[in-house]
Amino acid sequence: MSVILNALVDLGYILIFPGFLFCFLCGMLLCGIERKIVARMQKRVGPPILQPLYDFFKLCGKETIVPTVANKTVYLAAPIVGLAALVVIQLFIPVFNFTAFAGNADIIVVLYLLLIPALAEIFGAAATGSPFAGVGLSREMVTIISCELPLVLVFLAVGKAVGNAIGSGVVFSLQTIAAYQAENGCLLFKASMIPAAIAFLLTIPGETGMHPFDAAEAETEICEGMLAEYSGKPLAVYKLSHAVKLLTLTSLFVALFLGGLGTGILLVDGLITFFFCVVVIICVVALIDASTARLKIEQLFKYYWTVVSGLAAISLILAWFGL
Amino acid sequence: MMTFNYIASFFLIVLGFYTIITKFNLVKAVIGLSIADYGVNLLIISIGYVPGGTAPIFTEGEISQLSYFVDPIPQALTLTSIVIGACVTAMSMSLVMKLHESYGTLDTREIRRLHG
Amino acid sequence: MSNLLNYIHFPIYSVMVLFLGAFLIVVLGKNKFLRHLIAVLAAGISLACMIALIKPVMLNGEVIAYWMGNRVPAGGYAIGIAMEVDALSLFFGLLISTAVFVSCVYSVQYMSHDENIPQYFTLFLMLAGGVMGLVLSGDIFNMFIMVEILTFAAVALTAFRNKVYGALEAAFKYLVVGCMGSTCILAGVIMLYANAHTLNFAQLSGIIPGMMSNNSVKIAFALLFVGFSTKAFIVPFHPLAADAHGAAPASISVLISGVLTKSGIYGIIRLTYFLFQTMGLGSFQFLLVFIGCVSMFLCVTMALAQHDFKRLLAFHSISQIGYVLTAVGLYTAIGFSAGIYHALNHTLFKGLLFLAAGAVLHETGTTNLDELGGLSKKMPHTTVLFLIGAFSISGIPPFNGFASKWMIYQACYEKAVESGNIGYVLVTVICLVTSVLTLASFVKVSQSVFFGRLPEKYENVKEVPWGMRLAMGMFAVLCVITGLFPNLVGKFLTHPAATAAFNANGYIDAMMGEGYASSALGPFMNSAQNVVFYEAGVWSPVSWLLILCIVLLAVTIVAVTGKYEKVNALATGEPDAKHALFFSGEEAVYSQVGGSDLFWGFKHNWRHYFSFMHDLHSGILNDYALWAVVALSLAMLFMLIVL
Amino acid sequence: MFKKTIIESTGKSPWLFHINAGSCNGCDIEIVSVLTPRYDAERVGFKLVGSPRHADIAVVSGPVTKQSLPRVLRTLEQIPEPRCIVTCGSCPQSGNVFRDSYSVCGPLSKYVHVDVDIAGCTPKPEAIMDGLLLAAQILAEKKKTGNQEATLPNPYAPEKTAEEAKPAEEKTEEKGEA
Amino acid sequence: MDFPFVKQAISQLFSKPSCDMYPFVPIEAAPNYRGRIAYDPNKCIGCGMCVRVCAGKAITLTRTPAEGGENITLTFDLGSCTFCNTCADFCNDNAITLTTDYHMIATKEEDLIVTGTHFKEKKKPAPKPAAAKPAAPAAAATPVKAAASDAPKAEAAPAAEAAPAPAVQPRDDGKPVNDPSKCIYCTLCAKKCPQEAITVDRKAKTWELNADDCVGCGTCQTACPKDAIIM
Repeated sequence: MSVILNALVDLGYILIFPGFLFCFLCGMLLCGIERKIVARMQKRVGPPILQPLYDFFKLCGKETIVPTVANKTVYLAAPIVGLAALVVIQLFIPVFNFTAFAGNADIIVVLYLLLIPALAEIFGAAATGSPFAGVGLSREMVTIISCELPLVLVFLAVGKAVGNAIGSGVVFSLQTIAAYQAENGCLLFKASMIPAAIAFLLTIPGETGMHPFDAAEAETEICEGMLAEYSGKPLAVYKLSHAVKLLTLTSLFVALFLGGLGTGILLVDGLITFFFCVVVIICVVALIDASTARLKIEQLFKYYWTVVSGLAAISLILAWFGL
Repeated sequence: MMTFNYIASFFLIVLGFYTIITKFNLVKAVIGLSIADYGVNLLIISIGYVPGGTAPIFTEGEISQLSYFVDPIPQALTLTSIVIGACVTAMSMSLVMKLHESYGTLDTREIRRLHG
Repeated sequence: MSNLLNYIHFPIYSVMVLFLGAFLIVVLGKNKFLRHLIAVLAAGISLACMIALIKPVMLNGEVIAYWMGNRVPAGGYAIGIAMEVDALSLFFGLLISTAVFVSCVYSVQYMSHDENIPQYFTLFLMLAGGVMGLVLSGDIFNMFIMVEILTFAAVALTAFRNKVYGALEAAFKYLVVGCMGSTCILAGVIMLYANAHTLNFAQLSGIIPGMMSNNSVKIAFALLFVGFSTKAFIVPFHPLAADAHGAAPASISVLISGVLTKSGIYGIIRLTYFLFQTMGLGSFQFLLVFIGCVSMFLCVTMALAQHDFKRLLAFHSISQIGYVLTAVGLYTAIGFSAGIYHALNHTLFKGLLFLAAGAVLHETGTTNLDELGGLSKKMPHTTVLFLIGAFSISGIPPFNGFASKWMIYQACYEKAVESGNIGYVLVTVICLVTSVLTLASFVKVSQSVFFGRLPEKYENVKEVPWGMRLAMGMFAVLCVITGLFPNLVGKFLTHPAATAAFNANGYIDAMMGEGYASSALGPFMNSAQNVVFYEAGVWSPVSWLLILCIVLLAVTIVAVTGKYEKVNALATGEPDAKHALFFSGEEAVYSQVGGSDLFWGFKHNWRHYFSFMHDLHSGILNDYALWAVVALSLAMLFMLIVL
Repeated sequence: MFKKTIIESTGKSPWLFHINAGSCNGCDIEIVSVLTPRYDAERVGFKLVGSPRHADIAVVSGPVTKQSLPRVLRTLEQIPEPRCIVTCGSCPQSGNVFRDSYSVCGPLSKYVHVDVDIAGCTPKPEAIMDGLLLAAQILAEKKKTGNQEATLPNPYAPEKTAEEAKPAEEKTEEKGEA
Repeated sequence: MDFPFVKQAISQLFSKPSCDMYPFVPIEAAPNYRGRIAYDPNKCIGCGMCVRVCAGKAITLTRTPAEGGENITLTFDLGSCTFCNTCADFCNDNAITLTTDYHMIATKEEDLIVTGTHFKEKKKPAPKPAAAKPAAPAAAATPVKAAASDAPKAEAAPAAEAAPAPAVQPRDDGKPVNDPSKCIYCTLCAKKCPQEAITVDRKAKTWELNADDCVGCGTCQTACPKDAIIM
């Protein structure tokens, strides 16, 4: 009997709370808020908050044109695989010491799972065979490489800082990080963690392909880059996975750096996390989006591998010497 | 007395490697290779030397007093090493002939299609 | 008759079957069916012997000591030639025989285009026998002989298709530098014999550690170390591998990258962990880890700049060997088991990738990345299998690359924390960045070969024959299994091998009789490492099944939202324009974005590095020989100073 | 399952794709100015997209020249249904001053069913906004009825008075709610 | 990489957005904005000047004979109009005005058509001068025309004095008269006449005027290279 119950509860986690429905709604909401804030920063009224939802359903209603040259199966399967991986990451991220699937909620697993959505987009673009998509995927891959170094340094720094405090050498499991933060306050207030937090925040726009770092899908230069040949439902799923990726990364930031502020009740914690995500979005992601122009791809790479990685390296060294 | 052999074998090995590195001709590289191989063979033999020892062959009825034998194992090793040296030379010369046939030259500086 | 089937004889069976097969093929080679039967049978029996040995050696921890001609050691001196199979050599034996068997099945149909095939299979089985002999032998001179055999066979097979663009040149360079390496090994073996007057590996590892202060032993160690690293194609010798793979037929590239490099690594492990037991020294661990990191990073960046599919894969196999060496060099329990687990995974996914490259070569006749494109429509199975290999090598979670890379990062970082110096953190960062660069180069390959636009001249490309796909399927299935169940692989393969690696005494006692090790080693007794294996960071397949059910869920959600009935409006007289590619209005002409015009951002930032690297690999034989000699002298210097 | 929401959202998030069929760029800058803060078409869901595959409404400007005709038609063909075609400025509707030139292929409506015409030699951004809103509603109508030729009564059409001579009085106040 | 506009972005976030919410808040165009064309058929005299000057050829004038006169209808196709206001300037009876209504959206063709017709009394074909003209519209038309034609006559007249005593007397109803001495019968005036009222035969060297069609616009006079036409 308890096995069935467990299975049901697990299914509930997958479908409802940290799983699909939560990601779908909160991701769209977050994306809507972000677009509205960017518009307000440009003295525009900006679209209604639910605009991404309208976009999603409109795209669902549109006809899907698969180019004759494209490889049909990969063309249709790629967006769904990307979305699935994102939802799995969301399940691993703890919401103030509650994690749906704690078994192996490990930073390195999250780091590698973050690769799958980007890869899904790349192979989707490759399958279409359009030259715009080719250029787009080459730029997306360079963006992934450039975002990888800072992410690695940040995760190692966090692992080391928590490891020092707990004394068990190194900690990679997100659950122990959340538990540590539950007792003695969120990690952000430690001296060594501030540069890491900044570095992670600067990586979020790069990882999700937001404005200044969206050389991969620059609609002016290479006609929507990787998604040039996508229309209808696959495009809707890609737009959805963009939104969910934004949610995943910000909730990862909240889990890593703003850990200890949860109350324990699942729903309230969820709302608090979402509130923090919105605050992060407003004061960082939207601000960068509204006030900068698009970077060329090699400037993006140089920027990430010098400035942002430098910040993360500083925090790693500080964490190493026990701050 | 053995030190002279060791110095000689060391010198041969270094000479072999020197020819491979500096000479831009394939055949000279093969020659260098075999010189290094002979150096090692000399080293093997000179290690097995026991002063005053005789050839390690048992003949009927002669083992009266406990006469010393020269250590037989390095000799066996040298045999195999010589055979291997011969095979190396044979194969590399066949390759050099094919290279000359298809590239038209023996100069290592020209034979560099696979680079970068 | 019954004791003939006793498992004690299996090591010699697996080696002899291969050499016997080689001989039979020379005799009966003309008949096509018979030749293929003998080849596959030989490889199959050798694999069967290895699998049969798992139970006694791996699970019961027994070490098989097999004296040729039953010359048991007399008076504490090992006279005869011995074969010793402990968990570590069985692990490598299994790895090698699997790769050999699959490659044999593949080459049956792959070589159908070529002529004088009997010679190919003779050399193939000689190469396999040489490597099996090297891994299973317990006598150091016997190891040297096997190294010579496999070098000859590999050189001959590289030059097998001597019309291929650089085959002869690659074979010659491989032969010259390879024989320089073998000469070093021979000199090293002889110097050991001069000191210990025995050639038996176990007895040597009992005596030599005690005499480490003696200079000639240090030089012997340097010679052997450099000799085996030429076989493993580590950094100073990696251009050999790059040229050899580029030119050799695909099934041989599988062997060179999957098997030869592993034999080199096996040699180095035997040297450092058993024969000279110097791994305890911090500086020696630094040497191995440093070489591993340099070869890892240098070869992956070189791979990104390649234009040829197989040369790119060759550079990748050296960078993965860098991973294995780094993990092995950590000298921690989890590090070693992560290292050999990655070696196993590397043989599997690298074999798969080379077979895929062979399939592309077999169908289109070229592996130049700039000319190919869009093959996924014509060769769907090969594309799927290639993708499994590509995902495994770049460490995407459900596949096997991820499991071993994860353990390597865990080991690296724990070593950093435990030893307290920050260098190992840098190592972890290099590992992770290299893994992303590997992913980048495989995205490049998949875009320029399998996806993108199909050029006209490959219109009539068909799928490869079933035999080749079967072989690739075997590798792919193994990749997925070892990826999904790391704990099973750990329990059966990697942990027994790691425990075997750490107790050298068990190895010595098994050969030379009880208590020999403690008496001989006495003062230098290095306590067997407390080999504790915790399932640190092992990826449980439950989460993988999680992804599967979510994928199905996502599909239903998206499929159900609103059926759209087909309406073909807007007859603008351009019927096929609707499904043609968007070319901002123009006619959709053929334009493939692939090969060398990808990752401009990355290459532009590192252009000085890439141009320097391009000139460094000049392709001139003298340069490679110079690097070998410089490496040898540096190794000698290092040994003399450090030990 | 989400039939109603899809139809509703089709009207609420129309994505534009601008095609320049030889225009003098007067209308082009006007179309882009509709997205600037002063007029901000984004607040009703408009977004300029880079590829016809993503687009719902194609905004064509410029007299369809001989050179651009095949390209315009091919791009229009690549827009997935339901789609609307809006001509901005009087050039696409009649060729304006370039009407009889040897290189102008005449009004767009000769080749394709045009949903909404926005007249004016450089129509005012508000006029473009009206046109686009009307196109968005037509889009929703097409999605609902499923036929591609669906159209809505035009709220801005001048009132047809009975007798000819009486001058056209001020048109009815527009009731276009978004 | 610096962030140049961060200060503005933050300050603008809290200030009021500068959109004028168009569809909900109706906005009037600028006072003299040239929008939709309003055509007053009564004022129009059907001279066809606007048709000639319209750059976009948006205006078409059709005459349909009706009993006792003809109906002149003018159609303005806003779809091909450049809103340059030249037709309003040239129309000396200001029958055409461009209003400030900018909502020119059309889903059907005729949404952009502005038409207007007026009935024009046709004179009896008697050669008598037009003194006995009926109803006001015609009268209203002539003084204007007269004013329009005074100017050309005035400047044509001095030229006439300079020449020897004119054998030809200008007609009093302002219609053009040909001076056979100067005329070289190049048929230019016939071509230019909007109403095709003049027929010239080069071989027979004859020039006659169809008084009814002629509206006295003076184009033939301006077109004549030899100033042979006097009005």
